[in-house]
Amino acid sequence: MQRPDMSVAIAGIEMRNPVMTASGTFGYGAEFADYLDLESIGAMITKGLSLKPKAGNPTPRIVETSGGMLNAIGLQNVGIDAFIEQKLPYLKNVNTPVIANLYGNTLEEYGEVASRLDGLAGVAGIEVNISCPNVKQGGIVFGTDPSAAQEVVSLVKKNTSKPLIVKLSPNVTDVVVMAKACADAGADALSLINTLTGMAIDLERRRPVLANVTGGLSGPAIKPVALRMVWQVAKAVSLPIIGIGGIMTGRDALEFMLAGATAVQVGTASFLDPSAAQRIAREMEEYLVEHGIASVRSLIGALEV
Amino acid sequence: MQRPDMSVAIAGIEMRNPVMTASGTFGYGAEFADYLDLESIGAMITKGLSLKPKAGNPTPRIVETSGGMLNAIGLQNVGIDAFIEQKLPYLKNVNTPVIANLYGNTLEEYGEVASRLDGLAGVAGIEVNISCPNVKQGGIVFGTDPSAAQEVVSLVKKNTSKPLIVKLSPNVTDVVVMAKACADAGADALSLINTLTGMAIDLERRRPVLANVTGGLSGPAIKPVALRMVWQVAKAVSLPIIGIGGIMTGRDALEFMLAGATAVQVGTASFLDPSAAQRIAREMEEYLVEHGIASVRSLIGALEV
Amino acid sequence: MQFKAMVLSNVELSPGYFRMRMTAPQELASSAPGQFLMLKVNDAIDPLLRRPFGLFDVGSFLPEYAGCGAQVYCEILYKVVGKGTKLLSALHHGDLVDLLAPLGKGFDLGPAGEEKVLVGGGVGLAPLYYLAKELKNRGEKVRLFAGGRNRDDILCITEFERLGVETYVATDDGTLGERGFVTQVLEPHLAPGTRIFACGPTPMLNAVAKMAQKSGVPCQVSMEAYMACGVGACLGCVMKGANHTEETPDYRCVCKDGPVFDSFELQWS
Amino acid sequence: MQFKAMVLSNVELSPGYFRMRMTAPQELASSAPGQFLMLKVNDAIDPLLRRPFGLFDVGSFLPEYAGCGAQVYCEILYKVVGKGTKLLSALHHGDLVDLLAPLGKGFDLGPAGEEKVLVGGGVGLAPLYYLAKELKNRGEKVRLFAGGRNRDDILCITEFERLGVETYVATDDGTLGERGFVTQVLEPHLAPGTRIFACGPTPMLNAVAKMAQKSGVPCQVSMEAYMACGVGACLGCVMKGANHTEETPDYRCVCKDGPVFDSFELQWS
Ligand SMILES: Cc1cc2nc3c(=O)[nH]c(=O)nc-3n(C[C@H](O)[C@H](O)[C@H](O)COP(=O)(O)OP(=O)(O)OC[C@H]3O[C@@H](n4cnc5c(N)ncnc54)[C@H](O)[C@@H]3O)c2cc1C
Ligand SMILES: Cc1cc2nc3c(=O)[nH]c(=O)nc-3n(C[C@H](O)[C@H](O)[C@H](O)COP(=O)(O)OP(=O)(O)OC[C@H]3O[C@@H](n4cnc5c(N)ncnc54)[C@H](O)[C@@H]3O)c2cc1C
Ligand SMILES: Cc1cc2nc3c(=O)[nH]c(=O)nc-3n(C[C@H](O)[C@H](O)[C@H](O)COP(=O)(O)O)c2cc1C
Ligand SMILES: Cc1cc2nc3c(=O)[nH]c(=O)nc-3n(C[C@H](O)[C@H](O)[C@H](O)COP(=O)(O)O)c2cc1C
Ligand code: FES
Ligand code: FES
Repeated sequence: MQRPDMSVAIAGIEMRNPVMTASGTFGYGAEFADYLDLESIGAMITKGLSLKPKAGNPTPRIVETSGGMLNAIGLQNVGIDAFIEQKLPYLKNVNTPVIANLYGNTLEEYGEVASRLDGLAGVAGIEVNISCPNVKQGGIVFGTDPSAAQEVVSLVKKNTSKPLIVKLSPNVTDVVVMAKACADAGADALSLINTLTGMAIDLERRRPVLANVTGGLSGPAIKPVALRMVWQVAKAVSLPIIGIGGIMTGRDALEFMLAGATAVQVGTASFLDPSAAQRIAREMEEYLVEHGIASVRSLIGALEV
Repeated sequence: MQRPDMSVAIAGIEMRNPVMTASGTFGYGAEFADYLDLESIGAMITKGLSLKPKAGNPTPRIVETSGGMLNAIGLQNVGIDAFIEQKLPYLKNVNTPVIANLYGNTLEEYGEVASRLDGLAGVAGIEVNISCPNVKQGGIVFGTDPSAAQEVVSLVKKNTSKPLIVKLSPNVTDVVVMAKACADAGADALSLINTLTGMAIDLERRRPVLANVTGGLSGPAIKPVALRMVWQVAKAVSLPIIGIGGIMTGRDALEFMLAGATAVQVGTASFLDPSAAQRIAREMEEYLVEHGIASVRSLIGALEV
Repeated sequence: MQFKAMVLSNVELSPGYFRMRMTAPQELASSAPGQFLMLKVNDAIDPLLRRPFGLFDVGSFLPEYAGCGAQVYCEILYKVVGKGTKLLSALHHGDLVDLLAPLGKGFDLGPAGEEKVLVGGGVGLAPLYYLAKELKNRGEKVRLFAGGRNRDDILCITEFERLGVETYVATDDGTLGERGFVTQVLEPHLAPGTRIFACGPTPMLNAVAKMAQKSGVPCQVSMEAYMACGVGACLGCVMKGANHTEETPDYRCVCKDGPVFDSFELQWS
Repeated sequence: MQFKAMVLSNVELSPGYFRMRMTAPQELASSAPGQFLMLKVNDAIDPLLRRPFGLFDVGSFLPEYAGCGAQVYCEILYKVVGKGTKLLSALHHGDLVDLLAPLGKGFDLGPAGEEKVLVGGGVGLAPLYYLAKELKNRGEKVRLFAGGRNRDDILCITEFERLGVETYVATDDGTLGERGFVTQVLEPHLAPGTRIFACGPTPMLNAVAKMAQKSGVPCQVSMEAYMACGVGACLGCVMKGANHTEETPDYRCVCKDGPVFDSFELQWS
């Protein structure tokens, strides 16, 4: 049998396979170069970038929970200018699309960061994080209020000619409402989910484990919630969807595709296994071979309900 | 050292310790009598009761996920009359408060079920499930819309003289808004959280695993979300709170108390270990002994942030 | 009953099929064939839930070390299919597992003098060995019909024969016994005065139940369902009763009302 | 590098303290003392994350079985504190674990001719043995100051002495060596021409760092922090750099910029 066709495209971004690395879990790519072939994966998403460099939260910033982990990194990043100067040149030499994840502390910053990235070679698209639950001004309002989200997305859209992916928060009553608001405002694709807001307590010290008190829950624990939301949004919105949340194996990734995702992102899994993204892409391909499926695209939304 | 004082009270319901069994995970009590001493726990909550007997959802109804499980039982129950006739007599002979969990398919049914339970000996209080995510008419609207919740709670309050606990859904943008709405409508206590809505997919069959497509996620996976919500509500509302979500050990239970809970409910843990509720109460007491803490009540809300 | 059991042995009988013996408390000696146990493969939260297995055998032995009287054991026969059974297959002598047992309703052995017909598909054989042992103890005539995809799925035939059971084997590919479905081999043997006890994949049970009805032979089937509690509390494991309709639903708990049912109690497709 | 290692031995040295030897690829022979590894204790999702451990020793041995040339091993010395280390302590010869190694920045051994002063608190001793071995290989004079709460926390002193290291021990309760803090025993030995390498609980490192500054002695400390990735990607493991302020924050990654830092690089309380 011929090798199956693993390629997919998200809003014009052509990828050799559907496996992308999730923002904040893959550094700026180079950190993982010793562990996998960066040219074996579909796309890389950068750590969330802001206008100014950002120091992030005090420590502890991470804690393990049952089947998951909480993080409150606080969006520490080098800032958009340092990214362009120091990180992008390396990434340009890697033959894999790079998508810049960005956020702003204010509406205007979102626009500003987007415009700095516009026209920049080596950036295949942008992913707007309206959902980060850690920084007071940096996300939670935009991510949970449909009209605020609409404002952000419209503004970013005005400031970019690149494919625009909007990343949704799961901490909402109705994710479909948020998805539609972003679609209406001009998003070219949606990625979901970001982390669920959670908390861990140190019984002995009678204090929250995280200095930030709450953090974002990721990992296999959240997969059922993520699958549900991807399925809900895929039914309601016609944009391509990137499924994220607890993906550890090729089978997990394919389940997200059945639910309606065109591509997936691998986050926490890269901490357990730094070669996870490459392995997952390989496992997906093996599944297709075993089942005689010619193209991975035939699985998108193929769930029978 | 004297044995620590483990007793707590929720809206006038006196309990020998803070450990209650969660609705739907402990049957009608008798199922567990071989595995633990029903008189060793704080209180028992019945399976959700409706006006008429209810058959529940088609099967499969349950599936394991990473660190958790999904259920879509669909609120199968014997109905309020059969409960009173067949199940309550047994429970009356057990010297442990019994709290009836109830729900309605319509607003009126909530009122009707509550009034049938009113004045009934052997029922120490009622817990209103406004949050079950499985049955279209049976919860999700009441549980995610503050004014609908307010209506239900007000009506139930009119129809009962028993302590009224309202059980909140986690599938909302802001649980504090829901908590306040229920408090304003006359709730005497709040229990949280019910299950997070999730989904599992059978890759080979390309179908959802659950016949109902989506189900409620419970177990250790959701504990960080539950702890966060208990903490948020405890800060904002002055009612006593019952913490629920992934409690497996005495330490877990004590963490919920630090976050602001006066009592806790043990759900999924009883499936792994049918004696879980008794064990957890014992582990809590052991912790108090080891740390020289005289009363468990001194831990309620004792988190330092 | 909830108890800790020590693994005594855990042997691969055929590729992917294991037989595991564990210690058990005295009370388990009075369990009934067809009852099952729920086993927690480790004390972590992955896998989270207990796993149900039929009682393959219950008996007693005298430990070799001094100071210990006769000790009850129980056995399960299992197939490695997923995470839980994979972990189970790695357990060794001396490892501890947490058990709930005996659970559910076992087989009704029926009156003496009948011919007892046991029908097992693959690992569905598991509860039939304990049943055959009890029936032979009562001096009954017992035949076993065992089916599987290929010879690797046919287990413990010698053990059954050692009990004095007459055995018949069928495999889909003919690598052991007759080629074809076990039900084809079974059919000619059904006659008034026989009683069927069946366990295996649902399509097989379906066929057996129909055949039994046609022949007017009483038939009990042991069913499987996803389970969380095993004690009738979660209502996760229900099956449609014979009279189930959308309007007047009739669900039975496999863990509490079963796993053994009279075939006419259930709805067959 | 990511690789599967086979456990060669896993021995309890003192209550709750284990020394585990694992196979390693050739490349690990060129790791530096102070570097660490990240170990996945099983391939389940509980516990989810890898656990970091310092390299206690790296060397090579000749397996007894035929057909295999010299094989590199690495060792860790660990204390059972929680879920991960508990599972680790149950591993046996032949079990496989997944490792990332070597990670981070090791110790700068400094110029020859200095007196090297190693200070370890409890299991903080772990990376110092590999360090001592390297220093002694270079013919340096090495002293070890080991502290702990009681004698059970004092590990492998004989092993250090066998290398030719002069050892000093202090315990809080005086059950081994001098009674008191290891820093008290250390203080009189600090003088120009010495160089400190310290690993242990933060309060100890804090005291050592201050003492070193006062005496004008160069001092490297090996730090611990909660880690997810171990490769500088998640930014979970950061520590405040010396010039960190609320306004101009300066965070260092323990996994990538460390775990070994010059004491003046960090902010001490
Ligand atoms: C009453 C009863 C008796 C059984 N007796 C035996 C026996 O004697 N020998 C044997 O090999 N198997 C038996 N089974 C099936 C056995 O329980 C499953 O094969 C086993 O639980 C699979 O676990 P896993 O972790 O390897 O598979 P996974 O697929 O990883 O399990 C995931 C979940 O699905 C459940 N599950 C998967 N397959 C089944 C199934 N066929 N039936 C019920 N639940 C399932 C598991 O319990 C678990 O909750 C019995 C099942 C029941 C209900
Ligand atoms: C660079 C480095 C080197 C280390 N070297 C050693 C060593 O040689 N020997 C040794 O015994 N210990 C060492 N530790 C500490 C060791 O990593 C922890 O004791 C271990 O991770 C605890 O895991 P657990 O599952 O038993 O504990 P749990 O408390 O159940 O772990 C929960 C989580 O907290 C993290 N954690 C808990 N304690 C620590 C800690 N002290 N430092 C960092 N993370 C922690 C775990 O990694 C895990 O993610 C080192 C830590 C670091 C950062
Ligand atoms: C340590 C860490 C840092 C993260 N940082 C970001 C970020 O900067 N921007 C963002 O949009 N998402 C961020 N995320 C969320 C992930 O991209 C992803 O949405 C989430 O972790 C769920 O996927 P997973 O379960 O596969 O990890 C972060 C997640 C983790 C664990
Ligand atoms: C099988 C099952 C059935 C449940 N049925 C009900 C119910 O009838 N009414 C209700 O209010 N909650 C019900 N719940 C929710 C639990 O009471 C509890 O809120 C939830 O499981 C979270 O707690 P846990 O993580 O300890 O299980 C059910 C949960 C499970 C797992
Ligand atoms: S498994 Fe819970 S009712 Fe049967
Ligand atoms: S552990 Fe991830 S950056 Fe250090």
